[in-house]
Amino acid sequence: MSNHKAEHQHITDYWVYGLILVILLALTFITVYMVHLELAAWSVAIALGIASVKATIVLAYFMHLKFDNMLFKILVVAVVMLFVSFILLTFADYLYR
Amino acid sequence: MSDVAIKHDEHRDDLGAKLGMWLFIFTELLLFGGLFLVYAVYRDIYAEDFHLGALQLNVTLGTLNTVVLLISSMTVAMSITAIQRGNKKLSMQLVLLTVLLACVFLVNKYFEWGAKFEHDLYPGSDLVLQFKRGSIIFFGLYFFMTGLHMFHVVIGMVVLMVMWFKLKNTTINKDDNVLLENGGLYWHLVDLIWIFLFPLLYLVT
Amino acid sequence: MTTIPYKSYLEPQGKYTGLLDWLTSTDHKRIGLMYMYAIGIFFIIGVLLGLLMRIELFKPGETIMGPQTYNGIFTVHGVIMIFMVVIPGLSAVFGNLFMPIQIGAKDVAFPKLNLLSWYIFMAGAILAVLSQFTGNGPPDTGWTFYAPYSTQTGTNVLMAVTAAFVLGFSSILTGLNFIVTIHRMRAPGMTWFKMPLFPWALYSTAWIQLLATPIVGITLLMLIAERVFKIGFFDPALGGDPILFQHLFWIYSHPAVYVMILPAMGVITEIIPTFCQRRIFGYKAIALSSIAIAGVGYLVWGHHMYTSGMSFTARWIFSFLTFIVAVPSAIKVFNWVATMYKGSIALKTPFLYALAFIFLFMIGGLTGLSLGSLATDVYVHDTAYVVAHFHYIIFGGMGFAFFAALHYWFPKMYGKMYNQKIADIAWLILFFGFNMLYFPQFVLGLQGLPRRYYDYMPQFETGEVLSTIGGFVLFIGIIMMITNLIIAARNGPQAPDNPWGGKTLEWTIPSPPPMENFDTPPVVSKEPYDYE
Amino acid sequence: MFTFYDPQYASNMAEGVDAAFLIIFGISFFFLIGITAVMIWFIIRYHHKRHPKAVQIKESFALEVTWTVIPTILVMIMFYYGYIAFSPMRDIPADAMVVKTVAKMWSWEFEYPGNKLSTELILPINEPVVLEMTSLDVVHSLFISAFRVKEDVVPGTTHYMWFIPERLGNYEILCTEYCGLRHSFMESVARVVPREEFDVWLASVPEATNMDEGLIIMRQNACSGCHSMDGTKLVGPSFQGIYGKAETVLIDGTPAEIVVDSAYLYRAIVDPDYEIVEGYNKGLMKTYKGVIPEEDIQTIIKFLMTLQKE
Repeated sequence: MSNHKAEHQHITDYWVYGLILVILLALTFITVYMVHLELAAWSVAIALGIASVKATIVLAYFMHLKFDNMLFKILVVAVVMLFVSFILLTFADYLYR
Repeated sequence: MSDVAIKHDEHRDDLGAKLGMWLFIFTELLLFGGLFLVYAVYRDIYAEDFHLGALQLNVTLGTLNTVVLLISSMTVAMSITAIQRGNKKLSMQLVLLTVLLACVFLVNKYFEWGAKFEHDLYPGSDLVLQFKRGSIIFFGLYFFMTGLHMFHVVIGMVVLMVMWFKLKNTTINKDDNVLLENGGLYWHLVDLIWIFLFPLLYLVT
Repeated sequence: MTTIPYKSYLEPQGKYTGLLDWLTSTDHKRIGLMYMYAIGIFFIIGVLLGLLMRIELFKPGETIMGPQTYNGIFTVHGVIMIFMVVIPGLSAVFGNLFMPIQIGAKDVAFPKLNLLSWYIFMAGAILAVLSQFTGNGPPDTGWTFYAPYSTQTGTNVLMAVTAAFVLGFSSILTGLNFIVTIHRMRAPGMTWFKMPLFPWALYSTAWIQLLATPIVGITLLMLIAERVFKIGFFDPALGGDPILFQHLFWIYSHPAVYVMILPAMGVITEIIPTFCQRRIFGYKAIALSSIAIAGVGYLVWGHHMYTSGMSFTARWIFSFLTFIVAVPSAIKVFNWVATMYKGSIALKTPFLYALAFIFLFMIGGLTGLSLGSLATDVYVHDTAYVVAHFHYIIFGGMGFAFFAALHYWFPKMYGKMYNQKIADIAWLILFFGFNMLYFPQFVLGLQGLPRRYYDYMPQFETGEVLSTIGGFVLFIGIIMMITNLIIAARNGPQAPDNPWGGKTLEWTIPSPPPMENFDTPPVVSKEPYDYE
Repeated sequence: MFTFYDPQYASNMAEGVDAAFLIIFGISFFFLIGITAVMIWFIIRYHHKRHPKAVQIKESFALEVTWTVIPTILVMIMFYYGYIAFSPMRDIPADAMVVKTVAKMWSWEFEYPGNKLSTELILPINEPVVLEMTSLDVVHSLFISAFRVKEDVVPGTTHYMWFIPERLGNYEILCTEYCGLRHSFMESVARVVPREEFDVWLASVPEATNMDEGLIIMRQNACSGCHSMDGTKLVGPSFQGIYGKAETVLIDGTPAEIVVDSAYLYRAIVDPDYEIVEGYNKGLMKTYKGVIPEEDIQTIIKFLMTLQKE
């Protein structure tokens, strides 16, 4: 049984969080602005793409994934892939009805 | 479920506690994942109605709430830095600030939902039941998804308040702060879900 | 026998006495036993309900009950057996009892959470039982709660669905606990590939519990919302799609089959080397096939829906993936049989159950192939053939593995030995009764008898009569087995620490184990099934 | 059970399905019997009395690969046969006769070209037929076991099923998706007849024109699933001689004596749970207020008044 009391702790500086927030806010406003651009078919993809970027940033910095154990990164990727396969298989039904 | 990870016996295992929290987050993600799947299917079937439904929603309020949640995510992340540097007072203030921002979110939501109810736009109302099928589903999903998310906001606030008290009586301190990290993780989850809910519900074109 | 006196986990631990001593205990072994007693009671209720159905089906037309009662009974039988017996069965009972010991840990990672899971389980179970006696009569939807029937029927569906939701929550927490335990609490020196195969199976299972259950959770929540707020997720009159309900339901409920069968395979993998006194053949193949089954098992839910009106593309993709998932199960069977080769076989009760498991599981699995194939499934889908198939997997597989585990670990759990002769006779009766009960269902299905039928045409009578008689034989076997074990637990002779010559860690400690499991934390250097 | 020995299958789908079955069963039997025999042989041969010392054998990578690859190939063969026998079922010919099929609790209705309605499926032999199926209430499933066809009938959408009946005779139509109280009674029959006979039947004056208008409306709403016209007790009271009958009903559990009049019949249709005839259960019938137009309800009541005891 390993005790990880003395595990190296990564401490993130305040300014990093500030910067991340600025980026996230900027992305939010871009998404809202996009809606008025009438990009039709692309707008959903772009909106979801930006949301995914935002989510990745939150996961990496706010949730410390970037500095954490490798295991967590693998698991997050695996869970996302699992969810994507649920979507794909379900749409194998709905798109070809 | 933050006390999932509480374990202060002789075998303190921060990594194990964090793993437990992440696993719990996965279940939450898939819980909403199921909803996103339902959303995706009905959006595919009723693209037009979803667009018309989204026009009924208040983008300004939605954007405002997104900003509020993003800021609150930052403050809770900062509170961890604060306690890691031994600044108990600042950490407590930041947690409290996060809770306050959560309150702002809820108040905002209250006005948003309130306006919908005023216009009889709620599931099962006589008005909604006369809508086209896609719109019935859209409003159903809107209330169900934001409702479930709101429920998580409330749970998150309780968790954060627990964190605040634990900071106060130094159960969480400079050397032992995995609990606060886990509480923070939960709050980020709430934010993470909203990041997807917002464009899906408010910005459908 | 240990020379120093010790206090076993069965003895009072102070602080509280009697029942309260158990109800407040966070010890993994005690929680395991508490699950076992609860599940045992639910199992007997489920069996009795099954018998009532068998009596009703003894002859065509009304025998002992009306159709509404019958529909309620098969729903309750399904809900109890699936959500309260087979899903928690092996992992919550024997996983709790022995997984921590097998990996050399003192307890699970979060003992309090473990106890909480038990309480949540009991809360869900009580709700499920209450749903029978309150409201507008017992739910009559079948355990699958298919919409829109489940959103329209006036019976007490809401409470039963809530119960299933709560039970799912308990399952998630157990899975979470086990994953962290296996990641973080293994004894020093126990690398992943030195871990016994039962924990490996539980590890795969735990991931399914963790990642699949939320989907059914949200589905049931939507069903509740639909009934209460008229949201119309699945009601076509309000724009919903009933087939989407089936997708969501089976995204969980198919992997749930693996929640039942993977730990069963794990148990069999423990028992075979012990009674052959031989190292398991293909350790890595068995360990990795568990992971493979868990992984691919997520992607085959659509094979429950070949006739639902899914797109042709989806139908053949699901059929293809279904056939893929058959392979790792076959690998396990081959490895089990290969382990018997040049062993030194002792035909003791647990091993007999393991043999029965392999045989019945093979029948269940092989008949599953004709259900995975597109053309043949169209013919037998939703007929008695499916009923036979899944009872062979769930009862013949998971059930017999449970009995195998019970007889294997009984001496360790109670420190007492049961009468092996009576246990063997009970095994024989169970085996014959089981086949007599379920085999005719294959034939009935091929003759075209749909499932969930209250009444049937005269050409099906022979099969149904045989089946009913088999049901009673099986019941006698169950009673005999349980009575034998209860007598043994009370007055059986003292059991040695290692009655079967097992090599995993639980056989190195006294029977019954002390509260702390190990006096000194074990250090592992050898492989788990090292009989050199 | 099987028609393996009978060269004439009942439909064009049967041969492929049965062939796929035979292949899967053949392989399965081989493995079941083989593995069981090997297992029993090992138990006898290596019983500890005969073989007191076990031999510790290392794993064999070659063997693991062998018994991974061979089953994989075999299951792919099974998949292939299942696929080729199934794909014709989804390949609906354009020239097939269309029969609109409506499922409801708990009966089937078939509508032929020319609006001819029937509760039985009458089919000309050797001619393709496509069933356009929909449901009025919950999910049902249409199953004709002799034809080896089955497809769910889902409310809100239309599903298709096609086949060519190839043998004269009567075949059971059953519902295989659990649909409530009388699920096991939801049956009909497929009659495969020569073309000429079919034409005569189709040309015969449609029953519909002879029917009372009230009865037509009742048929459309599947009343007969629960209420018989011949006195048989089903889920709900029989309609036979219902008008003017004295009944004991329960209003919120309190018994009351009433005589069935048109006001009562109206209440029973729009608020069925209000008065429950003794011996029947609450909650089984939903309100038809708004489902059946007001004037149609009156037509039904007029029709019910004519149903006298025979």
